[in-house]
Order: sequence, then C-alpha cells, then structure tokens
Amino acid sequence: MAAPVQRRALWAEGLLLVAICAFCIFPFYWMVTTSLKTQVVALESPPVWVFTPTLANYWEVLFEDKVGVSLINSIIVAVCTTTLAVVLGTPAAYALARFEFRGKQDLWFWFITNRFVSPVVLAFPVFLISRELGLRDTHLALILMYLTFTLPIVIWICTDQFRSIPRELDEAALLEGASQWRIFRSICLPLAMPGVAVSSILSFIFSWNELLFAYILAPKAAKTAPAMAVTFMEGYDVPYGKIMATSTLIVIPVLIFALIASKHLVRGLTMGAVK
Amino acid sequence: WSLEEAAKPYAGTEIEVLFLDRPGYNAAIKMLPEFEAATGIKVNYTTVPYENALGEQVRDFAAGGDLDVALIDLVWIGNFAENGWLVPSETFINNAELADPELDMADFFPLVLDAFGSWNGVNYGLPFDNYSGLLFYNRCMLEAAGFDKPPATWQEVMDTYGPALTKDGKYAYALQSKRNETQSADSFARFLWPFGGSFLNAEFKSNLNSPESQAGLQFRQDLMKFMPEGIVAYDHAETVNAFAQGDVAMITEWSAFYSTVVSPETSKVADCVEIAPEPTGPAGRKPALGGFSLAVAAQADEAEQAAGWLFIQWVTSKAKAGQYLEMGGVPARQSAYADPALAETYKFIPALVESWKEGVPEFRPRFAEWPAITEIVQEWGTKMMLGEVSIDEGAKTIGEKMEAVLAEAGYYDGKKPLAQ
Amino acid sequence: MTAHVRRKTILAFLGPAVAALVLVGIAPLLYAVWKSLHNFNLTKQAQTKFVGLENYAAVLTDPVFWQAMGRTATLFFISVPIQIALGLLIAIVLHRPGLTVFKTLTRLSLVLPMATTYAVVGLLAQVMLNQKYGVINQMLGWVGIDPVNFIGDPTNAFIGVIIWDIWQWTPFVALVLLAGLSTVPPEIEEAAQLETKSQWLVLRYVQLPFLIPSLVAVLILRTADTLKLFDMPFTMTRGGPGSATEFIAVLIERVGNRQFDIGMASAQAIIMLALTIFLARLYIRFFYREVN
Amino acid sequence: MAEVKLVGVDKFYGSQQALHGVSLDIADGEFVVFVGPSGCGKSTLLRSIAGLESISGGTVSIGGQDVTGRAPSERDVAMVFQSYALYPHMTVRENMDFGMKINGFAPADRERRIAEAARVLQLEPYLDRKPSQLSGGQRQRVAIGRAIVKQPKVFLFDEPLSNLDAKLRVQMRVELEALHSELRATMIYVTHDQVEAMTMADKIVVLNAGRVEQVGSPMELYHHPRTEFVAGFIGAPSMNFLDIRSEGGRIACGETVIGTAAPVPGAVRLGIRPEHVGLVAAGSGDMGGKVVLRETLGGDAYLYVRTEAGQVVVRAEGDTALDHGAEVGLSFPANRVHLFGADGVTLSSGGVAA
Amino acid sequence: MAEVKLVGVDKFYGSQQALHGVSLDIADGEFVVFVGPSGCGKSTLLRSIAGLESISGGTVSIGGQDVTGRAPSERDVAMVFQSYALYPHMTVRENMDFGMKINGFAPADRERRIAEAARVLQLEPYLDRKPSQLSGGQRQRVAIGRAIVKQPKVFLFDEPLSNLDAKLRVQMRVELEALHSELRATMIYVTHDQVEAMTMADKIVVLNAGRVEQVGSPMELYHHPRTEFVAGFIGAPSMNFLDIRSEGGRIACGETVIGTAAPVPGAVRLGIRPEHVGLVAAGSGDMGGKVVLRETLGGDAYLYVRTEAGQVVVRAEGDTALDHGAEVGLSFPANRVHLFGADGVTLSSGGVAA
Ligand SMILES: Nc1ncnc2c1ncn2[C@@H]1O[C@H](COP(=O)(O)OP(=O)(O)OP(=O)(O)O)[C@@H](O)[C@H]1O
Ligand SMILES: Nc1ncnc2c1ncn2[C@@H]1O[C@H](COP(=O)(O)OP(=O)(O)OP(=O)(O)O)[C@@H](O)[C@H]1O
Ligand SMILES: [Mg+2]
Ligand SMILES: [Mg+2]
Repeated sequence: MAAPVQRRALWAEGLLLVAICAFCIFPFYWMVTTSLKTQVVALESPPVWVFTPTLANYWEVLFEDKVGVSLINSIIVAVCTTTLAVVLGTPAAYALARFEFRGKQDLWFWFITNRFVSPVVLAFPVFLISRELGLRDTHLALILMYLTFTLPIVIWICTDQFRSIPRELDEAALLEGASQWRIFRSICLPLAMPGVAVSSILSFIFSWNELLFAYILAPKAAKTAPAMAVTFMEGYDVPYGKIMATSTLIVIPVLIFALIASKHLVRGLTMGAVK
Repeated sequence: WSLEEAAKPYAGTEIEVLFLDRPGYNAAIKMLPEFEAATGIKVNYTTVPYENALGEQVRDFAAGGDLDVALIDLVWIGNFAENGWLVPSETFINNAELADPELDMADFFPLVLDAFGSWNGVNYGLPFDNYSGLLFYNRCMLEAAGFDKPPATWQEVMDTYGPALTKDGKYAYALQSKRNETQSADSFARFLWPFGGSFLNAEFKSNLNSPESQAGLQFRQDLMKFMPEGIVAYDHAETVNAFAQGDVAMITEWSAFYSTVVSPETSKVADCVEIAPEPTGPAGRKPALGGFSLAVAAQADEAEQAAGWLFIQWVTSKAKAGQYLEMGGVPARQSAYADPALAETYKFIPALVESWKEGVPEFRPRFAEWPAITEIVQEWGTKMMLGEVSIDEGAKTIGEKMEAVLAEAGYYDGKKPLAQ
Repeated sequence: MTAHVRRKTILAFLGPAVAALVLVGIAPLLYAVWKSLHNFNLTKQAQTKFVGLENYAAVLTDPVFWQAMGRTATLFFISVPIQIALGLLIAIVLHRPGLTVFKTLTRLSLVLPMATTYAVVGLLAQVMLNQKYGVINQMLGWVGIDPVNFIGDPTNAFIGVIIWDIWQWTPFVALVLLAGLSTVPPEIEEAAQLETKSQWLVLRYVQLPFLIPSLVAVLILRTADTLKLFDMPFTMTRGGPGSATEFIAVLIERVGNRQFDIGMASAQAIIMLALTIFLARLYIRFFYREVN
Repeated sequence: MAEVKLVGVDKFYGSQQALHGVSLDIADGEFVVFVGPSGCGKSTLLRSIAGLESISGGTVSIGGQDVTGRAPSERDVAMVFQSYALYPHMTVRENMDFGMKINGFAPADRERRIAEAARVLQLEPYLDRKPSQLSGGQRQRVAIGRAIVKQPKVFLFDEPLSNLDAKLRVQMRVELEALHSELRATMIYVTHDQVEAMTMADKIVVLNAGRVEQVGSPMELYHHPRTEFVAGFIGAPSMNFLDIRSEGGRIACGETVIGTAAPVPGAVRLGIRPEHVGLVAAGSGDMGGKVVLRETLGGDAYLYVRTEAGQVVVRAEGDTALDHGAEVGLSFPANRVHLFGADGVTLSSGGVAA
Repeated sequence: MAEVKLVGVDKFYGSQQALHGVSLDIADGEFVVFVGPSGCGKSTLLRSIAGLESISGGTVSIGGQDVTGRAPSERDVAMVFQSYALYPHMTVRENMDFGMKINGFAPADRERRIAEAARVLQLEPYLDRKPSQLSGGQRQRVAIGRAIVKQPKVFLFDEPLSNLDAKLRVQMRVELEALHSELRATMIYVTHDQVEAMTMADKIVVLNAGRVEQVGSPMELYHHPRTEFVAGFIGAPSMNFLDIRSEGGRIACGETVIGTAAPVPGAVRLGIRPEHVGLVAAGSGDMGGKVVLRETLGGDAYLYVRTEAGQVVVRAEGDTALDHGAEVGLSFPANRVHLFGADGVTLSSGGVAA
C-alpha cells in the first residue's frame, strides 16, 4: 500500500512509535527502578536516576511479608476463574452465535450487564452468603465472584468470534454426523482460539488485579497480591521500595501471560457483533 | 499460678488476631514464639492496613466470623462495646485460673487504660500499642535559626519559630492532614483542645462554633503559611519523610515514629532529632492521644476466649514491658519507665510520660457514632484547609451533620445516655 | 441449520453459564436490593428496620451523591474522549504497513499499562506525581515548569486521576480500535486512497463507519469501568483532597465499608447500576441504528 | 437403491416462498445438474435434500426411505460446499478422518478408506498439510475426498468449481466425471456454468423462481426446450429471440416475411441460436442486416448483426472477413427454428410441434 | 495524453520477486488486457500502476509524467476492484460523490457528473440505495460509476466481472466495451477469462511468473504465439501439444510420421488447436485414434481422441455421430500447425517461421 513511503514520513512515524512506547513503558520502568531503591534513595528530592540497585526489597517482601503466598493465591484464583469462565462461557457464546431462540438478544445483554455490576454492590451480600456457606477466606469464594466480570467478557468476545466462523463448517460436520457438542468442541472452539485467548488474557488481568472483593472476601489465608500491595501502604511509613517491588512481582505474571497470547490480541478484540 | 499451668487446658487452641504494620506489632510478632512455646497456643495474626482494620473487624463481628481478639483504636471502643462484641475483662480478672496475680491494672497509665480500654466505666481491653502526640524537632535547624530550645507554646510557633524557619524551600512545621483518620485525629482535633475547643458540649450539641473552637481552627489555618504546600495530601508518611529529609523543622507526630526518624536508614537527620512535648495552647497542652488495646471477642468460643485473654494479659504484662519497649513497642506500663536511664536511649520517654498525664480521653469522641462523624470531619476539615469553605461555615456544616448523626442515634430523645 | 437444534441442546450449552451468573450475580444483587429497602448499618444492627424507598429518596436528594456523580461524569467526559482520540491515533499508526518489528514492539508495550494492577497504578501515581520526590515534577522542571502540587491540590489531583486513567486505558482502547480497523476490507481503504492522500479523510469517511461497533464496545466498557473506578483514586488520593476525587464508587465504598451503612450504600449502588444499564442500552440502540 | 425422490417440496423463508411444490425423480447412479438464475432456489433445494434446511411441505425420500424428518447425518448423503468448508485447523488426513472417527469406524477401515480416496484424488503427497497450504484445486479435491470416504448413497455438490480459475475448472470437471463413472454413485450438482451443466449431466433440472421449469438430458434441453426461459438459459451465447407475427399462413418478423418457418398458430416469438443462423450474401436469405460488432475468440467469431427486427448474434469462423459495417444476409434453417407462444411455452422446435 | 509507460518495473515482496523488469507502452485510449496464470503478477502490476504498491525498481509514467513516487490519489487513475470495494455505509450516490466531495469539486459539477454516469450505467433508480440492496451486476456498475465520475486519465480494472454469473458477465462485458468506445479513455484490465480477453482487448499482455511473455493483439496471440506458454494459454479449450522428433527431413510423432508439417530444425513439440484438427475417416489423415470421451455443448462437441502420441482434443459439430469408441482419422492442416523448440520458444506458426 501507500507507495511513496517518504523517508520523512517514516521518521515521523518512528518517532511517534517511540513516544507511544515511552508513554506506556515509562511508569513501569519507574516502578521497577523504585523497587530497587532503598527508602532513602526512593524519597530523594529531586529523584535520582542512577543509583546502586538493591534486591533487598524483593527479599523482604517475598520472604518476610508473605507476598510469595499471596502471589500463589492470586495465581490460583486467576487461573481457576479464567478457566471456569472459558469453560462456562464458550458454550454459551456458541449458543448465542449459532442457535436461534426467543429472547436471545436479551440474554446476551443480560450476560454483558453483569460486567457493569460494581463489586461495591455485591461485596457485602456475598460476604454474608460466603460466611453462611463457609466459603469466607477461601479461593473458591473469589473464583466464583470473579465470574461476574470474567464470564461476560468471555461471552462477549467469543460470541463475536464464533459468528465469524463460516456456518458451512458446522453444516459440513453436521452432515458427517457430528453432534452440536462435537461441532462446538472439535470444529468451532479451535477456530475461535483468538477470541478465547484474548478473553482469557482479559479475564486473567481483571481477576488478577481485582481489589475490592479480594480484601473483603479473603482477608487472610486466601489474600491476593493486590490486597497485599495496599497493605504496605497503610503502615505508618510508606515503604515505597517494598510497595513497588510487590507491584513489580504482581505485574510480571500478567505480563508474561499477556505477552504469550499477544499474537491473538488484535484478532480477538473485534467486539463488533453487538446487535 | 503460672502461664504454663493456666494455658494447659488450651494447648493447641488457635486464636485469630488482627495486627497493623507498625513497630508495636512487629515487636509483638518477635515475642510471639516465646508465648507459643510456653502455652502451646497458636496466635494467628493478620496484618491489615489501619484504614481497613475497622471494616475488617466490624464485618467479622457482624458476620460472626472467627476473630478472637479485637484490636481496638481509642475511637472504636464505644462502638465495639455497645454492639456487645467484646467480653469485659472483669470476666477473666475474676477467674483465678486465668488471671495473672501480677496483672496489676493500676500500673497502666490510668488515662490510657481508661481511654483505650474502657467504655462507660467498664474495662474491656488492655492498652497494647500506645501513642501520644509529641513534638519532633530538628535541633540543627533550630540552632541554625538561633533557637536553643523548642517552642513551648503554639503562639511561639506562629510568631517566632514559623517566620524564622520558613525559608529557602524549608518549612517550620508540617501537620499531617490527609483526608482520612489523619485529618480528624491528627489535624483537626489537635487544634481544638489546646485552644479550649471541643467537638461537643455538655448537651451533646456541636461545640465547633464556640469562640474557642473557632480560634483553634483559625489558628491551624493561619499556621499553614509555615507548612509545605499541599499539606492536605500529607499523611503520616509524607510528614515524617519531610522531617526525615530535613525539609521541615518540626512535626507533631506519634511517639511510634521515633524509630523511623532516628534510624539512619530512613532518616537523613537522625543526629539532629530531638523530642519535646507538644506546644501548649491557651487551654493548656492537651496533646493528641491515640493507641490500641486488645480485648477478647465475644464471638469466640470459651477456649479461644481464655487463650485470647492469656495472650493479651501476657503481651501487655509488666514483665514483658521492658522487652516490648526494647523491640520497638511503646508499653503503657508506668513501671516500665521508672528507670531514668531509659530516657537516655529513648528520648521520647519524658515527653510521653508527661503527655499521658495531661491528655484528654475524649480527644476524639469515642462513641459508636465516631466512624460516621470522622468521615464528616475528614471531608469538611480538608475543605476548610483548602479554603473551599470558611472556618465558620465548615464548622457549622460539620456541626449540623454531626448532630444529625447523633439525633439518629437517639442521643437527643433520651434513648441513649450522653456518654463518651 | 436451525432445523435440528433441540431445546435440550440449547439449554445444555447455555444452562451452566446462566446458572453460574444467576448464582454469583443475581442472588447477591437481590440481597442488595432487599437491604437497600432497609435502614441497615453494620454497627447498629439493633436498629435495623424496613424503610421502603426511603434510602433511595435520601440518595437521590443527597448533594454528596450527585456531586460524586458529577465528578464521575466529568472524568468520563474528559478522559474517554482523550482515550479514544489517542487510541485512534495509535491504532492508525499501528495499522499502517511498514516498520513491522517496531510496531510489534509497540503493540507489546501497549499491554503494560493494561496489565498493571489498578491499585498499583494509584500507588505509582503517588510516587511519580509527588511534588518533591516525584519524577514527573522533575521532568517538568527540565522544561522550566515549576513543580506542580498534584496530590494536594483539588484540581491538580483530579487532573492526576485523569492522566493515570488515560495512561492505563488508552492502550486498551487502541487495541480494540486496531482490531476494528482490521475489519475494514483492504480494498475499501485502497479505493479511498485513490481518491485522496489525506489520512484524516479516509478515517472520517471510510474507516470510521467500520469502527462504530468497536467504539460502542469501548464506550460501554469505559462507562462501566468509570462508574466502577475505585482502586486507583482510592490508593492515590483516597477521594481527596477534600472531595476532589471522590468518584461514585469511592463514595459508595466509603458509605458501605467505612460508615457501614449497607442499606444506603446498596441504594446508591443500585441507582448506579440502573444508570449504567440504561446507558449501555442507549449506546446500543443509538449507535447501531447507524450501521444497519 | 440410492434414488432420490422429491414430492411437492415447498420451502418458506418467513413469508417468502423459495420452493414451490418441487417434485423430482433421480435414479440411482444418475448425475443430475441443477441450473437456473441466481436466487432461483438451487442451493435451497440441494440443502433440503441434505436436511440442512427443514422443508415446509412435501417429502424427500432417499433410497426408497422417507427421510423428511431425519437429521442430516441420518440421510447418508455427503455434500461438497462452494467454499469447500474444510476444517482449517485439521490436516487433509484429519479432515477426511473426522466424520469416520466420530462415527466410530474401526481405525484400520478409516486408514484404508483415506488411502483409497487419496489415491483416487492424487492427494497422497498432501495428507499432512493443512488446507491453507493447498492450492484451490487441491482443496477442492480434499473436499471431495471428505465426501468419498463416507461412501454415501448420494453426493451433493453446490457450485464446487466456481472458486477455481478457468484452466483448473476444466481439469477438475474431467476428474469429477471420471469419479462419477468410477463410483457410480448418485450425484446432484449445482452450477452456474453452462459448460459444466452440458458436459457433466445425465439429466439437467432447470429451476426458475423456485419451480422446476424442465427436466431432461442436455441435448433434450438444447434441442427441445419446453419454454422460452429454458431456451434462453441453455446455450452460450444465448439464443436470439425475435418478435414475430403469425399472419394468414405467413410468419412476419418486423417488415420481413420469413418464408422458411412454417407458421404456427399463436406463436409470438421466434428463437434461433447463434450457431444455427446461416450467413449468406447480402440480399439473399431470410433477412438482411448490418454487422455492428465483431467479437473474435480465435477459432470462432461472433457477429452482432442489426436487423430491422432487432439484433441477431451470429457465429462465424474465427477468420471471417466480415467486420463492422458489412452488409450480410441471414438464413434461418427451418429445422433450427423454435417458436414460442405468448405465455413463454414452446410451440415448436426444429419444425416439430412441442 | 493518457498513455502509460512502464520501464523496467521490479517488485519485491521481501526476498520474493513478483515482477521482473516489466516494460510496457500503453497508448492513449487503448484497451489493454493483462492475462496470465494465477499468481503471475497481474494484480501486482496493476496496483503498481495505481500506486497502491510501491515498486522496487523502474519507473511508471502516466500521460508523459513520471509518477513513480506519487501517491495513488495524485496519479489521476481510477480503479475498479474485483470485490468492487464499495463503501457499504454510503448510498450509490454518495459512493460516486465521495471522491469529488473530498476533492472539493463544485456541487453543481458533482451532481451533473453523477447524473451523467447514472444515465450511462442505467443506475438512476438505485441512486439512493445502499450497496447491500443491490444485485451483483448493479454493484459492479456502481463501482464503474465511481470510476467514471472522476474522469480519470486511466481506468484500471482488476477482474471486475469474476464475481458475476455467466449471463451477467456477458452483459457487463458488452457494456464495458460500449463504455470504452464512448469515453475513449485508456483502460487496463486484468482477467482470467479467455473470452473477455479476446473480445475486449486492443492489446493483450501475457504475463508469466512476473515477466511479460508476449504483447500483441488478440489475433496476433492466437495465430502467432511467441512461446509455447502463450500458445497454451490463449484459446479455449487449449491447444493440443504433441511430442515430436524432427528426423532427417520428416516429423515423427510417436510411431507415426506426420507428412503435413514441414520439419523445422530443433522443433521438439507440435501444437494444434482443437478447432483446427480435421476429422477424417479412420485410416486416412495424419494420424489415427479412438474417441474416448465426447463432451457435447450444444452447437459444438469436443471429442477426446486417444492416439499413440497422446490425447488430442478435437472440436466437432454438436450433432456429430461420432461417440465413445469410434475410430477416427485426424488431419493437421500445415497452415494451422505450430512448432516449438526445447526452450519453449515458437519456431514456426502456420508454416511461417516465427
Ligand atoms: N436464510 C434465508 N432467509 C431468507 N431467504 C433466503 C434464505 N436463503 C435463501 N433465501 C432466498 O431464497 C431464494 C433461493 O435462494 P438460493 O440460495 O437457493 O438460490 P440459488 O439458486 O442457490 O442462488 P445462487 O445461484 O445465487 O446461489 C432466494 O430468493 C433467497 O433470497
Ligand atoms: N502482499 C504480498 N506479500 C508477499 N507476496 C505477495 C503479496 N502479494 C502478492 N504476492 C505474491 O506475488 C505474486 C504475484 O501476485 P499477484 O496477486 O500479482 O498475482 P495475480 O496474477 O494477480 O494472481 P491472481 O490471478 O490469483 O489474482 C504471487 O506469487 C503472490 O504470492
Ligand atoms: Mg446457491
Ligand atoms: Mg490478482
């Protein structure tokens, strides 16, 4: 396309790209470097760019402050809820994309609506219910609650993906004697992978980063990493190095997960089939 | 009586307790293994941010959760007690199997015991993590400006220390005023009492528009010219840091920050730090009073209650007070400070002891409505400082809202005694 | 195709998801609705009583609620257009051919802000915006601007929240729009290129109509998230200074979790939910007419 | 035993009727082609046979059994789609294997059938490729292979060659014919392409607006179209149609009286194919005209001749000297002339009353 | 003044070269058709002229001006895409108007041009419809209309008819030809379709693997292909090729000595088109064979004759009596025979040395 790719235009574009990258990365960079500073260096005014890095903060949060445990909690919760959302959400998305039945639009909308419900609304009732059921401070309570926002995302994105798969593939399989379930599992699901991947990343990110449910429902044993990060903030001194070290530790798994799946990121985000 | 004996029936009992990330708790955590080894009782502590501690406990109690030992801020005691969430300490003191003969309630600073642990004359909790407001000052800066001693009165701060120390990007004073409990407890109340003001009058109506209260609040407003810009965003951490970085000459902060400002790891001015009691106002010193007691939760079962009491009794005991102090905690035991040599190591001790003699327990009202009222004070107190409302108007608004809360609670129609 | 799908099959596909959401979504919501009809304060459970719609009346006449709503709306109307504009710019740049490696890197870096824990963003904001030791003020200093008191000044704090909201969500918007751009058939873009050199005209007249579904998705998500915005302002400013950054979710959290007035908080939250659903319906109705 | 029988098949989409009482008999082993203009219902009819559309009325029987209510998989048919509908994430082998696997065929049997199909279709080298790594023609063969391994009673093809380029189309056409003679299965084939229809079909079904217009062998349709529609549809370029008047024992076309064609009562239109119009010297023949355009295709040329009765296309030798502007005479051999009534029904073809 | 001149155009995709030094001269008002097998670079070449692809080497001039570095919109060309690329959200009128509007034409002028184009293309009734409400043929005309209103120097068409059905294709082809004679603009047209290429082109460019194989009028290419590739590509069905040996003054094909063809040194292959093979009684002619398949298309039939030198396709009358199994004799008229060397270059065509 665009034949006369003039040098100057390319330069401008390159500069713009660098600016975008810098915009995105700089705060992250600052977070990581702050995590390598001692408290005195971190609070230096004006801020210092060159300093002797120390891993002490990491050491401290990982081995003294149970951040390691909370990271594991976070991983358990995020992985389980994402898996559950995909397992429950993709068949529903397939049904919404492929079957005709009354009230389909409303059902779709209802699914999506759950994404709008603020945790502030649900947190307390859920707190009481989970106590009744003995689920308080368990991973399960969080996993279930996180479905309120992961399931809509999966359904939203995947419905769209399923719609973009030619119906003829379904029909071909139907003629071969495949059941609907089989068609879904063997034909459509593999082809909807970009959507599944993206909705998984987003589900993972959203549930990984969730704070409100986490601190109300999982105060101790199941405490997740973000809840852990804000714990430090409320000490009488604010240990920025520790907070940023924790933050870095929190962000890294998401990042790895997101980067792995980023190939699908764009293809899967065509959230266009809203009707 | 021995701890081991008393604990025998409860070996293996686990008790749940809430801690904060503060020096006093870290000290207790270091002491825990000794207790656990002696008793076989397991203490499961959860560290939460102060901001969440109240909510955490309220939800736990409301839902009949598993907390066995309550952590009570001075302002929560009324709330907790009125809801019947706590077990009066009488229950245990009268139980010879559990009560340590050495308990010696009289050894606690009476003001502290009363303020942190008691409600309506009934004692529930034993003071554990105790603070008093102190004046931390940077001797080097003061000397450089020609002062050889800290200010004794707020008026001096305003008239001489302020102008002399505020220059070259340095400030004379910083008052933590962030919009949370800091605003109401550390900032707002700090300038009410020394000037003769108070939140409520005898009829439980707002006293904020009394001339004394107004004078105090106005004084705070005027003093802002000697404080760093954006003081309303300063929480304890920012304030302490400003002092530790040498940008501010004086702060009025909790005793608990002592270790922070004198440690070279966290402070550039460690060698210059000196401590004095807070300056006095027209109505006297009336320093800020704060701290936490530990009490046994009513929702715990019998074994947990007993084990909880044993822990509370042990960790606040006379015998452990010295060790607690050494590890960074601040005990409320008078006996702990008897040794004059201690004042050499812990410069804050004289000021602390002095302020605990002059404090007001109702520095902040301690009744069940405080959580609602503090939110009002936080909002309008910061608005006042920001100049969004005048002192007079702000005080009036707080007063009205506060009275509405109290009316709702039934103080005005005689349903409730006017207790603090 | 539609011929042989039995009800049982449909049910089997949809049932689990519906059941799960009813369980975790609807049940607590109904409980919240029920509580919103009560005077219910956790610390005063003895005084709990049924009050009908009184809480709703109180909320709807409470200036604090409306101020928070107003603030939230202000945030939305300032930051979302900026996010969309910047996102679109980024999407367009990434959509253009050439500099492939560079663009892949950029796309990867877009994931960073999205993936950063929201609560952490608030903390990071505190560190970076601090008047004294904040790096942003240092950088402003390099270009000769005096240090700005971001956290302590009401207006600046609000601006701070906007900046960070933009930082965090622009990449997401950009990725959604990029996906939307990829749905424009290449020939159609080329047909337009034969008519004009101007990127802007191509965008305005040819690409934009294809982007409408993506834009609606962005609007819906951003509306929901703005109304839910809690973690970041909470950790950054706690709603302060004053009430400068007390957005609606921060307010509700304060009423529910700090004043323990669950009845009132539930009423507020339900009003907010109704509003969100109304807005989402509106977007879908209004914008989708244009496409079909 | 794999005959297909449709009786009075109706199909409604909402209130729109796509098929109007279609009845058809297709014998075992026959190669039947459905043709008709776009939207006439060819695909709908094919899909109704497959069971992919539920019909609104009538019955479908396959191999003597009424399958009207049965699911597609229970009808023992295989379908090749226009877009092939290969499973993109499976290799060629897996594509062919899928149906057998889910129907629980024995592995040895599956392997044997795949090997056999791959041999017939010359797909052996590609068995482990994914469809995206194949050319159009190869994909097409995989789609056929997927159908073959099922060994169905009936093969259904919906425009299977339309995505291929001209050369490949010819090649695939020949392969399909060979396949048909090898398998001797019943095949139903939908196409837009004249050449395909004419060369492959045992029987052509011409559809028009959801109705069967005519059923017959290609030559039957070519020589004896039952309606003007069929006459115009079969043959390329299409038949020339001229408005005529049948007056007192003579046929008049415009001002000219055409002697050759015997008058038939009620005839209002005369049809003659370009390849049947005789080119004679100007002034002689049945009609005169002027060449307005010559299209040369190499071996043949088409002359567009303007006559007073309208434009007539005439096929000539590729090296004809006649060109734009030449005056020519046209002759209409009586045995090549078709006459149609006002209702579009053929009255006579090649001088023989229909 | 709208001549198009390409000099040594190269195009690389990564390391793969899609165009190899293509040079072409296209005169003002000429109708040029690009043909060639799939993937040979037709589209790439067309898009390079439009400026939609930046070329890696060489120059493109339009109307005497070097436009190599210019943006597509500055080249004054209009393109009709295979998929039409109509703006789906605009009405027909808006589609046509778009280019003029954004280029700031006066409203009156715009209206006039649209009206004119709509008249020429008979689109008046559809001006306010969206593309989705139009049939394929109508969409195609809108795409052309969008090109016309621009009044460009050069029209570019990339397989514009390939999505239409056969009937519509013929119709649109004629319309395009009429348009060309009316506008007299330079038109460059890519197609897969033999008939289109032969009938529409003033000049055909045969591309093969990114290189120009031959440029010439349709008849030149038909009668005098410069290479075996062109000979095989032009004409449908394709030319028959037979391996020969040129031995001591005789041409031998298999075991048979073919007398008619004069031997040419170096010739290794003989080509003759199906329409030029003579059918004679068995035993006579140049070669004998047996009919293995008859494909009847109505007016014509193609006989597939198996000979000892390979299969030869022969065109016969549609009503020929010869069928499967018949023994026939084939004659190769000397003036229709082409001979090719080992390198694929034509040595003689119709007895005339190339
Ligand atoms: N799902 C559908 N809903 C409504 N109408 C339909 C549907 N499918 C087809 N039709 C209509 O039914 C008629 C027959 O369509 P069908 O697809 O069978 O035509 P066709 O002969 O295959 O055409 P083509 O040659 O274009 O493929 C058309 O008028 C079409 O518009
Ligand atoms: N964007 C591209 N990237 C890499 N290779 C390409 C690209 N576009 C085309 N090619 C290659 O360039 C060659 C020429 O392609 P082009 O599309 O011009 O062929 P074509 O003659 O138009 O074929 P068709 O008849 O199938 O349309 C092909 O080998 C093709 O694979
Ligand atoms: Mg069809
Ligand atoms: Mg092409």
